Amino acid sequence: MEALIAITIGALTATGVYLVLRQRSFPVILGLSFLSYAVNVFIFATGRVQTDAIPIIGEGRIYTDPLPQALVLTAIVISFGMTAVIVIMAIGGYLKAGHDRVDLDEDGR
Amino acid sequence: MILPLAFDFAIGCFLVALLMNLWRLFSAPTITDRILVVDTMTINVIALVMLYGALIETSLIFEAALLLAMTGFVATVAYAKYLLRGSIIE
Amino acid sequence: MLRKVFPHPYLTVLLIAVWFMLVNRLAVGTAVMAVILGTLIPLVTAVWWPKRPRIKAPLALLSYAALVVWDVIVANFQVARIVLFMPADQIRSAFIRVPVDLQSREAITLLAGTITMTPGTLTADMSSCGKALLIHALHAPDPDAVRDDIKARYESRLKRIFE
Amino acid sequence: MTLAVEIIVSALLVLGGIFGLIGSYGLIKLRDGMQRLHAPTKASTIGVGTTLIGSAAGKWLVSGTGSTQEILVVLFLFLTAPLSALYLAKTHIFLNLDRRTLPDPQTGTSWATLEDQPEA
Amino acid sequence: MSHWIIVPVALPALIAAILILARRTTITVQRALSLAACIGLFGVALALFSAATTAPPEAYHLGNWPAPFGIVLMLDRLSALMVLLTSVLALVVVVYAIGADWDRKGRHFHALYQFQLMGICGAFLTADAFNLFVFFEVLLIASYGLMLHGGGRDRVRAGFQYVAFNLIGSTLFLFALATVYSVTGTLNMADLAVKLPTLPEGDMGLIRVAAVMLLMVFAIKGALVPLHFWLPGTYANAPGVVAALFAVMTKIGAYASLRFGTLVFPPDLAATGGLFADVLLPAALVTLAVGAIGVLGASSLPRLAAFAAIASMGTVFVAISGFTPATTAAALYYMLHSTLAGAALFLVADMVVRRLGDGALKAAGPGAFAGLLAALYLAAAIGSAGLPPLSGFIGKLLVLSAWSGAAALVWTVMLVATFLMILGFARAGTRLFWKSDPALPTVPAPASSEPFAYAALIGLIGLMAALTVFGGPVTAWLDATAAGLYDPSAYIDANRLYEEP
Amino acid sequence: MSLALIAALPFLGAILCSLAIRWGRAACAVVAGLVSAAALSGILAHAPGVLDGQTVRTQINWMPALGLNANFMLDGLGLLFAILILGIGVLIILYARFYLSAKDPAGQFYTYLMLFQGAMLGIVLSDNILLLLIFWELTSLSSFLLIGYWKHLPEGRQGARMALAVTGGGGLAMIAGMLILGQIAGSYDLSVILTQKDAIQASPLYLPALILILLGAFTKSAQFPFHFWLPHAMAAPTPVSAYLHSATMVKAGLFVMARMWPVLAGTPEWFWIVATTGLVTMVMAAKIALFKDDLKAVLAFSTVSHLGLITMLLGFGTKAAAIVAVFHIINHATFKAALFMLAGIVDHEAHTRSLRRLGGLRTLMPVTFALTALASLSMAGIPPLNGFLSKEMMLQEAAATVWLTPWAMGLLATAGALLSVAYSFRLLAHGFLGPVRSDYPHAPHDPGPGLWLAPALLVGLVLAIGVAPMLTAAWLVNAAAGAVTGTVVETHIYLWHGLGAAALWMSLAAVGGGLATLGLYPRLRKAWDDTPRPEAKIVFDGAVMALTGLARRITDGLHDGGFARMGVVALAVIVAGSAAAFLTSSHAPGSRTMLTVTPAVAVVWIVIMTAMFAALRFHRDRLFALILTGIVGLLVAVGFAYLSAPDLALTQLTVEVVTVLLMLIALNFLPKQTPVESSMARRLRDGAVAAITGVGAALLTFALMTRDAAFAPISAFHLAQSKPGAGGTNAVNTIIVDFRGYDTFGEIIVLGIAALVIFALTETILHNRDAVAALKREGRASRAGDRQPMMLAVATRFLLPLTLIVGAYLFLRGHNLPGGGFVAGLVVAIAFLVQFIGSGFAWSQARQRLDHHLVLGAGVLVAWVAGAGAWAFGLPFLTSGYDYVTLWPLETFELATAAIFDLGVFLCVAGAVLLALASLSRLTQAARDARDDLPKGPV
Ligand code: NA
Ligand code: NA
Repeated sequence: MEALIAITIGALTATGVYLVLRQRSFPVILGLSFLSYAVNVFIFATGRVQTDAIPIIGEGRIYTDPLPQALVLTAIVISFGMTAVIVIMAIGGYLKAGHDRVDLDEDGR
Repeated sequence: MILPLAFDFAIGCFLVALLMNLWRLFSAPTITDRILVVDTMTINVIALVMLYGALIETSLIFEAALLLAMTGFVATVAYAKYLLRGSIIE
Repeated sequence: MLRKVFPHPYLTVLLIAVWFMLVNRLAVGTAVMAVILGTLIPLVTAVWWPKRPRIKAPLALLSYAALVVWDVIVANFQVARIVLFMPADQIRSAFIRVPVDLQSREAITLLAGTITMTPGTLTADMSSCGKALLIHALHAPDPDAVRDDIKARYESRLKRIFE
Repeated sequence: MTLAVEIIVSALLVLGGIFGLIGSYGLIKLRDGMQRLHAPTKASTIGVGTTLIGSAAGKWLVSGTGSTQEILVVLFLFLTAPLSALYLAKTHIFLNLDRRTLPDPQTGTSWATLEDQPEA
Repeated sequence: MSHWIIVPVALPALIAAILILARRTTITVQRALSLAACIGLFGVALALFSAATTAPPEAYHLGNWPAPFGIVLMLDRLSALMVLLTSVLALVVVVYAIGADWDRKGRHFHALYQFQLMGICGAFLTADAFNLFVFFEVLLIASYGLMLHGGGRDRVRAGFQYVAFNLIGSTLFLFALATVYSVTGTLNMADLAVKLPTLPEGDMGLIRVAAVMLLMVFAIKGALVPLHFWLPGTYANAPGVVAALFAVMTKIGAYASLRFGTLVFPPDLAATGGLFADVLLPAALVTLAVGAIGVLGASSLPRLAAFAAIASMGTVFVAISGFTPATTAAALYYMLHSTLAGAALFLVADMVVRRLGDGALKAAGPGAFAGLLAALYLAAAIGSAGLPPLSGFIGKLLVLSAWSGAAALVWTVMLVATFLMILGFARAGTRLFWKSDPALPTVPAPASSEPFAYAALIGLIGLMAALTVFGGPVTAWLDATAAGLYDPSAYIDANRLYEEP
Repeated sequence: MSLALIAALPFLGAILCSLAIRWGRAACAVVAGLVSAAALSGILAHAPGVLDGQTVRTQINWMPALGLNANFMLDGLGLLFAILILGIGVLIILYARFYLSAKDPAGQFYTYLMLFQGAMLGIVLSDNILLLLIFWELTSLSSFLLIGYWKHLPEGRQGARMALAVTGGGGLAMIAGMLILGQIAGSYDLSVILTQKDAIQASPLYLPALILILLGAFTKSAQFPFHFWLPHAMAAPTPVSAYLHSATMVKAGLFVMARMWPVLAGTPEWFWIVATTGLVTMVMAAKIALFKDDLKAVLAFSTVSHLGLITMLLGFGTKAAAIVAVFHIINHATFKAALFMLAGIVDHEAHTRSLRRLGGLRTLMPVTFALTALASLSMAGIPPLNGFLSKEMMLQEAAATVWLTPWAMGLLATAGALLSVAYSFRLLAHGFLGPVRSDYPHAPHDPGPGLWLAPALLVGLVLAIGVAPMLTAAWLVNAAAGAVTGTVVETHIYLWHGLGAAALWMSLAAVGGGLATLGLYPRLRKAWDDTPRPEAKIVFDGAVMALTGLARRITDGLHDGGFARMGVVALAVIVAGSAAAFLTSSHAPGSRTMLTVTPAVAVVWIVIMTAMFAALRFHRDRLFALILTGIVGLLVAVGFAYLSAPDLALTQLTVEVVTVLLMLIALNFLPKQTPVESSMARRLRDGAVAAITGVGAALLTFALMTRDAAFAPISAFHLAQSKPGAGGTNAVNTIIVDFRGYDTFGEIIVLGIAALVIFALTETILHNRDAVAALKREGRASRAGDRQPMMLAVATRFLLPLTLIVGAYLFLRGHNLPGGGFVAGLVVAIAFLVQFIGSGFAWSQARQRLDHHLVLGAGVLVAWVAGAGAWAFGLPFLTSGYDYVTLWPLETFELATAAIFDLGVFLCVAGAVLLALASLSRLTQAARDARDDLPKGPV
């Protein structure tokens, strides 16, 4: 299981990185989404995983570490806010420039 | 006695269904089909989640199933509306 | 007065029921909360449901629901048979036009939904005026029969409930 | 728990699983886009419904506590399935279908999906 | 327990919330609120500063949970200093923004501004590694809004890169924090400082990975080459007034490097040892060089200011990478200075851009500039290049003298970079302010004399002068601060780890 | 008067001058003059003591930690320079009053001049080398302003930049040198350093320090090969040239050499570097001066040459030579300042300074001629003028010095003197003698005394020192030379040393040779003009241009605005850095037992991996890529649910669907396909970077997951205290709203800010004409009919209350079971979004009674109040309390203040999500709107 999760995180990261390195805003945003999946799962996973150990007191005998979960919650929310902002920026940039390339040209850089 | 077997069978069915969905996702001739596949996938996943919840005897992941149903519906409608009208909110 | 407090009494009842199902625990606290929410939510959302339907025959609605559930269960086996055993080239699909006599938007919606949920047929579209439904039947060697069946079995009942 | 009840519950689970499978299989087997719409909106929904009711019953049998939450999920799925199907059908009609294959609505208006939009 | 420690976070948050609710009120009301908040923040920062000067470090246990289980804010000399610096800059910049009417050019300027301050102050005050991430995000997202404020030709597209790159940085930050937690089981910085020296050898490799990743995160914030690529486009395209406020944002990267490099991963820690220093010094030298070359090669005043900001971060990091009390004190002095100088330069650039429509380094039409603006440019340039009589020179002397010893390379790079910057600033200034092109139409006199904007700018210059004149007490204060960083026992004790608060 | 005050006076004067301009040019000049005079009198008041061998000191501790203190001292050397700086300063101020034209901004001039004067005075009065460095760089800066004073002249700007580059650059080298020196000596105070000769000269860092300090001195004093800036600084107004290039700026380098002479001089290194540089400069510059036509250029190169002479003398390292150097500093200042001013008068009157256009001024400008003649003759070293005295002494010292061979130094020194004679005579002959011409640009005649008074006074000194050196100058030379050499100096200066003196013959040879040279001038000039030489300005400009161009290319090349470059570099650095950090340390593999993989897990894993690779493969089809991303997100949520994290699953699901809505809205305005535009090489590069990063992440994950934490995780406390401490059984929720509620406070503010940013940017877009036009183009795409299908519209009537009750459910139970304010807020937001989709934006907005801003702001406020409420109980921010309440007929239930905080979270999230999506939807409205007016309604 751990190996599968590690591979998944690796693949999510690689997918995210590859898409982030594309030249248009939309794939970059998708790439960032993948990166945020990757890191969310990473935070979660590095708290070690357990099945049937929901950290709700009284529900079981063992509880998985709740702290990484709380951290992931924060991370999910924050990355959602960031995604929302970058999405509107992609729209604004496209409407103003007439193209959706992410590289800045001579004037803008 | 037979109940665990039945659980396993049901889970197995939905897993196979999920793999079929995966196959169809890529062989789908149109984007409409793809959305349909995703919708179906969501339904199958709901079944799996609820079966797993019953198996570990917890009601704590019921909300997940409920929200899966809700978000799956919203997403399907949104994808379709996007294809129909471009803007999903107008 | 009562109308102002309970703009949608059926909705209130439904919400109370849903609350109990959600909480999954019979207790006084649950009931209190259910009543509070069952009252508050319809109040808050009243503006989003401006012309609420009048249900003339609530009991008929229940029997309609039972009918549909039954149809869904039974007819599902037909679809299963078609999908599993009928060779693809023998499936006779058809688009069927179903004229609608219902007036209430809620009733039309319910009809369309019923058509979809009962196996073999699916509401694919509606005319822009709302006077006809476009139905797709998975396997309908006799489209007219399907149309008549829908009108007789569902539409007439709905008409009694809503109009 | 009596064997009979266990058998019924098991049967529900098995049936649900089969219906779920049929829904997804139909997606692959059926040739026409409109036909494919039928399979999951019905079979899968029914499949998941049967399964959930079965598992709720199973849970009740095992732990003695009843659960109504599964029913809610099923209700929600039943409520939304026709809407998803309608939207997908409209998309299919708009994007993939030859409009001449459709019957005329005979209401003096066109099918809503194919209606010409004034602002377009 | 002093509740004042939370006020630099709570006050801007409250005012921002009120500003959101009061968004339909007149601009005057919004300005009054925002200005009052900045003045209040300054007052509180001053009080905290004096408290930190006279008393040992103090902890604020949020939610009244014992450390390390809850989140702890720490007021020590360093955090008090950074909050004070932030509040001073905030006050100056808000006056400028009001004076130059910047806040009218888009929506929610003041709310975003206050949130920005909240984020910055929160980052300086927190003693919890994950909470640092949260406040990084607060300040970043507010900075996105401010950066986009008022629209602009390439602003949105430059902003996209800024956001996207910072999202990569945030992802990295999370990877690092999760690694830290996974290895040590804690997030409190003091707790980490206590635990890491006893870390089993088998875990050292992983904690080193975390340390490097954290350092990279801070390097991104601090615009350290080669993680600086986001800065030129962002700062050059941001509204000048916002870029001026951003002068303190890069310092957060420097601050965090310093904090982690002395508290969590101090030079004598077995696991990481000289890791921070080894990574930072070469990167800082290259940063300084890249910044200085950029100043010389810049084609517009905002871009020049952006590269000057990079160069200043290079200098700051050169000093930080020494990781001795002397170099640290020099780093702190230079941080203070370069924040003021950078802000001044961006404000001058903003004045020029608003006067001419762009800041291209070419002759303008007759009548473009009054003597005052040229004089202010001169002062800002002197400050940025590090020439006397402003504080940059003192700062450079401090860094150079603290880096004595095996420092030939450091000295060479710093002095050559200064030389290039002198050339660059002189070239830019003579082209822009001395040369005028009679073939161009006369630039009409500005509609408003903008007394507040000029007052803000002159205030910044005055602060740099004050930093010079009062260099004695300032350096003495900073020496004590730096000494405290290398003896963090008081800081750790103040956390009262594992005790009931 | 305290030395610090004296040093401050000129700066005070600068401020006064900038203020006094409103009372007129004269007022400025008077202020500047009075301040200079006051400073001079302050210095002179100390003179008796200093001449007695005392050193006056003022010490102010400034930055003791750095060793930078405002310590001033006045010794003989300082006295000499201070008198020169202030005395000539007063004369220049007088002269400039009449020289500058009405349209020159006099206020600026005097301000800059006083700044410069202050900087110079600071250098010579500093008792601390760091303080000296400050003043040193200030001279560079203020001279930059003075040289570029006539901003409209390109030569002025270029000259100023060149001077700044060379002298400022040299100053930077000097900083390094001085710092080394101070560190060898253990102090930056001159009074300490000057006692450390042995330590300094024995240090291995002596040579670097020497070279660096000399770089500063040579550049400032325009020594070869840094001499080229000085002639170009002549673009400055003549008073500036007269001041900077006779008495002050260029002498600063000499001052430092003289100042450091006691500890730096006397070594072979010093001798070879300094004497040689001085010698070469002297001869070479004199030769160039001979062939310049511009009066000021002649004077400029002459200055360089004389500075070389003095440098050479200092380089000899002998006491006698040092005395001569000091003496010549005085002499050169007097005649050269006078000559510059006189050249300015000629320029002022004839409107030209070219020797080719002048001639015959002798009769037209007799006063000017007389003064020029005396000063020039002094420059040429003709008795009985002061230039003669020091030149004789110089030749004497040169003759006695062994440089390569016993006679080479003498010969070359004589050559320098010869050339000096030649250009001095040429200046007189070609400028003033000869026939009167008819083609001057402006009819020249003697100006009023305002202009010639200052040079006349100086020429008077030239004569007086020449005739009675012992009376007029020896005391000052003694004091200064005493300070330089650190010994008591009793010099004896005579006009006549007797026939046995080698200098006499060398002098005679120089004069004779000089006259002969002048006789041969036309031929020599032709040869000079025919010889190609590198023009210093062109070389320098070329170098600066090349440097600037290179800087531009490097800068623009590095920062080309490419985003992928940033990413690739950053990722490469991150991965390489992490790998290096890992590989240079020890690592023990973990030993946790791993979970087994069930078939269900395997299947879900296959689906997730396939979807991911498909997203890579099909990313150009944006909608499909979005769908695939959604599948990954969905399955990640399922994974969370499976691995005991229901709260995460709920959050991930709801966030996911809102993100999908957001992305669909965005995709509507963006291109639907991504074109193929990356080269295969680039794709391979990106793929490699991606793969390596992914492998790194996977390895790190695996290493971490298979081991336990080295120390007991703090979350044990959270689990233990969740119920008794925070009053909730859901440990994740109690962490979110209580243990780490402060994180959540920050997090909801992030979300709130995001919404504000989106709102603000939408407004900006909607107010941008181009953007709105583009929106309308996008809005004209072909669309299906049926904007709001009846079925959905009706269903949403029903779905809204149903979803709201689910939201309420999730909110109320969150503290104890999965759920909470965040998820509830999202669910409620989704409920309203479904209304937007089903019933239309306008319809829904019209029914929205609460402004989204209001909800958002109220949320932040509620969370804030929940946090700050604890203050009322003297508890820290966000301290929560809870209690159990029994209220018949209900069961005992719990009331927690954390719920108020959670309510804030709920409101903030719902408000933010709705504000964000409503803002985006307004773009759609604008796209549809045929008219230009913006959609109204509460947002
Ligand atoms: Na569905
Ligand atoms: Na049907």
